[in-house]
Amino acid sequence: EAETIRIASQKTGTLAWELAVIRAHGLDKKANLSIDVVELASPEAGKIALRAGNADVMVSDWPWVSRERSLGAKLQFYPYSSAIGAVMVPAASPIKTLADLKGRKLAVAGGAIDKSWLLLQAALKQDGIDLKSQSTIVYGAPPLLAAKTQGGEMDANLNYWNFCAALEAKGFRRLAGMEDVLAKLGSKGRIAMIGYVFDETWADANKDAVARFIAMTREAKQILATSDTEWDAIAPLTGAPDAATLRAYRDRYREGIPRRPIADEEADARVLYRVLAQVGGRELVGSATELDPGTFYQAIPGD
Amino acid sequence: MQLEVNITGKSFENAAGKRHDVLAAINFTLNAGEVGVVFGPSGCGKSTLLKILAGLDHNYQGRVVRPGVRLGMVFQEPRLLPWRTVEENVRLAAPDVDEARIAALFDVLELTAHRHHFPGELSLGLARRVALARAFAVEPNFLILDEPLASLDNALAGRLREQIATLVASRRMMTLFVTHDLDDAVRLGDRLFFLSARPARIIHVETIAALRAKRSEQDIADIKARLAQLDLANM
Amino acid sequence: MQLEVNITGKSFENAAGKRHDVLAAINFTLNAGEVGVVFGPSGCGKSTLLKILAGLDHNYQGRVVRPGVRLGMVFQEPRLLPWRTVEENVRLAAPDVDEARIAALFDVLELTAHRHHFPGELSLGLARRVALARAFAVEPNFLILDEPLASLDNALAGRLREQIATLVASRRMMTLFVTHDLDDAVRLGDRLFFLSARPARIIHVETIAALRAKRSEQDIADIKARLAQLDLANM
Amino acid sequence: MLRLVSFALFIATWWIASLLIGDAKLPPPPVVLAAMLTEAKSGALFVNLGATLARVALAFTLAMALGSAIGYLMGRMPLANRLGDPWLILLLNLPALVVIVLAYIWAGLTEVAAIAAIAINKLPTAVVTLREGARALDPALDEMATAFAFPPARTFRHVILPQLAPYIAAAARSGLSLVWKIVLVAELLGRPNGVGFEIGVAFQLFDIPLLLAYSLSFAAVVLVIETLLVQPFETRLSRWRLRAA
Amino acid sequence: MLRLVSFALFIATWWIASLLIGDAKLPPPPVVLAAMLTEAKSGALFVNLGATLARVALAFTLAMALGSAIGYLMGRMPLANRLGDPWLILLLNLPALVVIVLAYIWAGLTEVAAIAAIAINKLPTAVVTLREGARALDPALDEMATAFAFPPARTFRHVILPQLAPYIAAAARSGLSLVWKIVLVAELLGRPNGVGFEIGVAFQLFDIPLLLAYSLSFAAVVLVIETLLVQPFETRLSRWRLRAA
Ligand SMILES: Nc1ncnc2c1ncn2[C@@H]1O[C@H](COP(=O)(O)OP(=O)(O)OP(=O)(O)O)[C@@H](O)[C@H]1O
Ligand SMILES: Nc1ncnc2c1ncn2[C@@H]1O[C@H](COP(=O)(O)OP(=O)(O)OP(=O)(O)O)[C@@H](O)[C@H]1O
Ligand SMILES: [Mg+2]
Ligand SMILES: [Mg+2]
Repeated sequence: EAETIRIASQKTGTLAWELAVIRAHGLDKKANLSIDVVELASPEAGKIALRAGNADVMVSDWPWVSRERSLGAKLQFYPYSSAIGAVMVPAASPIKTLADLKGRKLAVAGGAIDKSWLLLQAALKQDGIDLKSQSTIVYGAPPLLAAKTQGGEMDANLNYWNFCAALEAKGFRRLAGMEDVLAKLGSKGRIAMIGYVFDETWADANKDAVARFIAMTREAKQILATSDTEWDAIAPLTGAPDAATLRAYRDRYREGIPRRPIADEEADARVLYRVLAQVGGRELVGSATELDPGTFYQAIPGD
Repeated sequence: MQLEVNITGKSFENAAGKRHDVLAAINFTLNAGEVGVVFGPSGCGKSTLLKILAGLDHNYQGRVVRPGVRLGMVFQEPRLLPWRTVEENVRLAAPDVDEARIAALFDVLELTAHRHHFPGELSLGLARRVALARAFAVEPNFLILDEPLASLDNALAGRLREQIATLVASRRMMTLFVTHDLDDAVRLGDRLFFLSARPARIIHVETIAALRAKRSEQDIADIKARLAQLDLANM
Repeated sequence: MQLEVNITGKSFENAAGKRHDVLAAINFTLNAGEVGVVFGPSGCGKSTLLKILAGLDHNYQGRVVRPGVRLGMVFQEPRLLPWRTVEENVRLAAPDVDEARIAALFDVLELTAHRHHFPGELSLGLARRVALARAFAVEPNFLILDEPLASLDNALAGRLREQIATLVASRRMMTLFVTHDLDDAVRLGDRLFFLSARPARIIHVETIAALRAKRSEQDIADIKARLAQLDLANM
Repeated sequence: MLRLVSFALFIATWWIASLLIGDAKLPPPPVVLAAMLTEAKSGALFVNLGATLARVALAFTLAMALGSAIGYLMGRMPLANRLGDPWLILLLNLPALVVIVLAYIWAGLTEVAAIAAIAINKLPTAVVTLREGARALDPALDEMATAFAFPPARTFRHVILPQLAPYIAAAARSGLSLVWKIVLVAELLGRPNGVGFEIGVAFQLFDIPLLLAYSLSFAAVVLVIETLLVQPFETRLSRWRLRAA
Repeated sequence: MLRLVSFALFIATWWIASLLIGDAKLPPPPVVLAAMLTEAKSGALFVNLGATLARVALAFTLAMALGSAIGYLMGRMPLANRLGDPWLILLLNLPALVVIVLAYIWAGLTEVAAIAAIAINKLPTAVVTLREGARALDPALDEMATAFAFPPARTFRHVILPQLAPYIAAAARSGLSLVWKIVLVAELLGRPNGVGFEIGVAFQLFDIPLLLAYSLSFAAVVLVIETLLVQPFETRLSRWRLRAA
């Protein structure tokens, strides 16, 4: 009897790609799981699904999980991807380093509390640059800002990795990925900001199923990491308009597959949490100043 | 079946909040088969009185006992439903009326050509006639008419007067009507209530003993002459 | 200043799309200082005619030449603005009227107590008087009255008749009014137009030579008697 | 006829605008039509349109019925109005997003929650409009109905309803458009299909032709319903109004 | 007085509901109040409320003025109506998201684009409501105004406007609520401040108390404006209506 796991997935998100691979290769049957996909159209919808009890697993970031824990909702996090935002500029742009962003018009996707944006601010603060006040910041919806950047209305765009990949394919230059500033902020490696999020009690009750689920997704990631033909199969899902974009998606996706031990992830998270708390303030992290100790899910064998 | 009226007062509060006395003491009774006529200066409170008697206004001092009867009413304005045709207006008030009766009514009231017109397509006189048709069609036991013959030409008014007389004679019903025409009052009424200016009270009651059908032109002229001599300022 | 009327036809199309002829040929002229009276059976087209003459309806066959004059009009219904007080209703139509004139008008029409009332708080007779006050207040050169004295008591109606006569005498204005009361017509009119049933045409014109102010009760009775002899079915 | 001309004019304006502004900013009609056809061929257009229409129909009916009843009561009974008014204003001014999120959290990501949330968003605007209508009712006709002892049902149908008709028409038209705006948010946040879902996807992919294809398909459906059903019905109902001379 | 009772009732209902459903699904009043106070102390509440109110006021005024004028014309002139109607239906049924996205694409991520987009969303509902109002105008009063040679301004102010008043009231109330729903989307998609922006943030964090704090603050502002300004004004304007006997 296969156990059922309900996953909230954004139709255009990378999770949907992996799920397609899982289905195509029958990985779910192999893991003796029945995967129930709750398909949704916007990133925030997953949180509703989890809170409403319509999904067991969704994808979000650990700062949010820690915040929720401090407010009483015992959620847990397991790394899913280290792909993270990047700053894109037009190929011919005079902007060569992040410090050059000073005095420019920078479009920031995801609003004032976007993780990449907070990291960028923290990094530049060390160089004595207060980007928020020293340049023109335009907040907006990610797809809209990507289009605006492409239209030449912005000097630079800090956006989610998939929109950056699309811009890259259009000939934009990757000024810096946020993974590049992590070291400067005290992180030992490329941390996975994004992960599976689920309820602690649910996970405790379904330890074995969770372990099989994680193993299954790793397998799917492995397939996507090694097989190029697999990408042609999922191409329609990505919405990539051309081969170049698909290639950019593929490369960035592969880079983002997390491979570090969970303990390392958690250690880095603890460091970065303090940084984020400092820049993002109360709004982002709530009253807690330290990463909530139970944030990371530790019960996967071999981690 | 009898209408007992013991009103001690009625006043309105206007938009500015000031009190406006309309009726003072009004006491009378009216029996089935009788026609009462209310006669009084413009604005004295006649329509207000009729509305109280019709049970449309309960906000007065005093007491009115009216038997639970079928009411037919002609308001001072036609009050037709603009979105229903002439015929529909009549049939909505009198759902049980049969085709023959409607046809007869429309014939007397010269409405046959307008049966399927909407009220907005009627002249005021036509609309008032529809209101009359509606009140007659319900076959009332209690008929209230607020200036039923205003805005009609004399020939038609004469015929309608006869029609009302026939109706009253054919059924033992109570009838109460307002008019400014002494001639109408004397020809149709059994008891004439003369009201004072606002706040209205009854200043004279004239009871006509002669049966309606038997009143000669001479009787009528006599009564009119006598009433003219009383100092009822408002005839 | 003269009104020339040459209407050859007027018809309405009703909601069902059927044509409804209302006016046939109507030809007459009316001079300044003259009072024309329109007399005809209910629903024959009198109000329709008045609306055409007032320039409110241009959709007819024929031609009407009317001097560009100040018009005062009393519709068959009061047509007051329900959201404006009695005084505001008059002043909106006659912004230049002075306080003394308004006070005098309200006095004659017995409206003084109702100056600040809204139309919904008036009796029909009161509302009709406000409509009269409005028409008089504009100091018109052309006065159109559609049954101005209906729904008023006889005493008041008599006084208003005199008021209209005074007004007409004081200014050389054209006046046209509709009535169903032969007495009113003969007392006030210079020329009486008798209309047929719908579609209306003029079946008789009675010109009264005697000056209005000099008509004795005897003259009036004579004219009425003569008119009664003519077979004008609709008096 | 005139409607066709007007429609042609619209297409022409759009086309010219897209030529002036550039394809990227406003795709021309054929491109959008192509997107529409692709979706139609795959059947996705009809599935999504059907799902959304079903939700719209349900939520709209619910909100109109309930909203009209409440609005009528509030317009006629001053007490009900004074009690209900603060609630009404609150409900009017709650963001759609908040209502939808709360509904989903309480009732799960279910069809019932979505429809209830949409109906709750629309409800107060119907109340507000019908309340004005009920306040403007003519007391003279009411008296007439009482005098002739009309039973309540007859009074309602023949005396009240025709007076409320223009208010109902206004509430229905603007209400349909509101429901349609909100169903999209509801679908975006918690339904796995429908036009709102597809528009969300199209927005994430920034596929403007697809965005327009779905939006205009719905508008077209409403246009057809209006032309073939609502307007002839309205014309019939308002026959009694005098045409201007 | 009654309003206060009604308000207290609302708070009580909310509190009890939150006790029954659980804090996580519906935060009780004190929690939301605390969130409100925190935001108020930092000043953020007022800055955002101010920004949103300014946008709402501008877009609302624009849409009401233009919408009323167009609606009036369409109600009075059958030709204008037949020409404009398909456009109207189209505009009514364009999703807010699409209009806002297109406006941002064409006019940049500017204040002007945001306000224009909001106004365009609200415009057609005002048109639809005022059109019904214009259709229901009484021709008898029009004739009266013509007979007495009222100049156009006087006719408009004293004859037309009072007849349109209930329709304007309905359009304004439901319109304000629509504008408020849409300004949030506009701020969410492309403005750096405002209640919508904050609600977006609260939504990303899934911070329900904060979400409610901002929503209810705005509703409270509207409630105060209604109670102190709009309703006394309305009462004055409708003095002429007869109270039911
Ligand atoms: N708007 C309209 N549409 C269709 N028919 C109309 C319209 N207005 C008036 N009529 C018809 O025209 C005829 C004449 O109407 P009009 O109002 O002129 O009569 P009238 O002579 O003034 O009658 P009354 O003495 O009853 O006031 C009537 O038969 C009426 O049904
Ligand atoms: N709803 C109301 N509010 C305030 N005052 C009113 C109201 N209805 C009537 N009145 C006043 O009551 C008085 C009597 O009105 P009513 O309609 O009974 O008069 P009436 O005798 O029928 O006059 P008419 O012969 O002119 O029809 C009038 O002075 C009028 O101003
Ligand atoms: Mg009366
Ligand atoms: Mg007439």
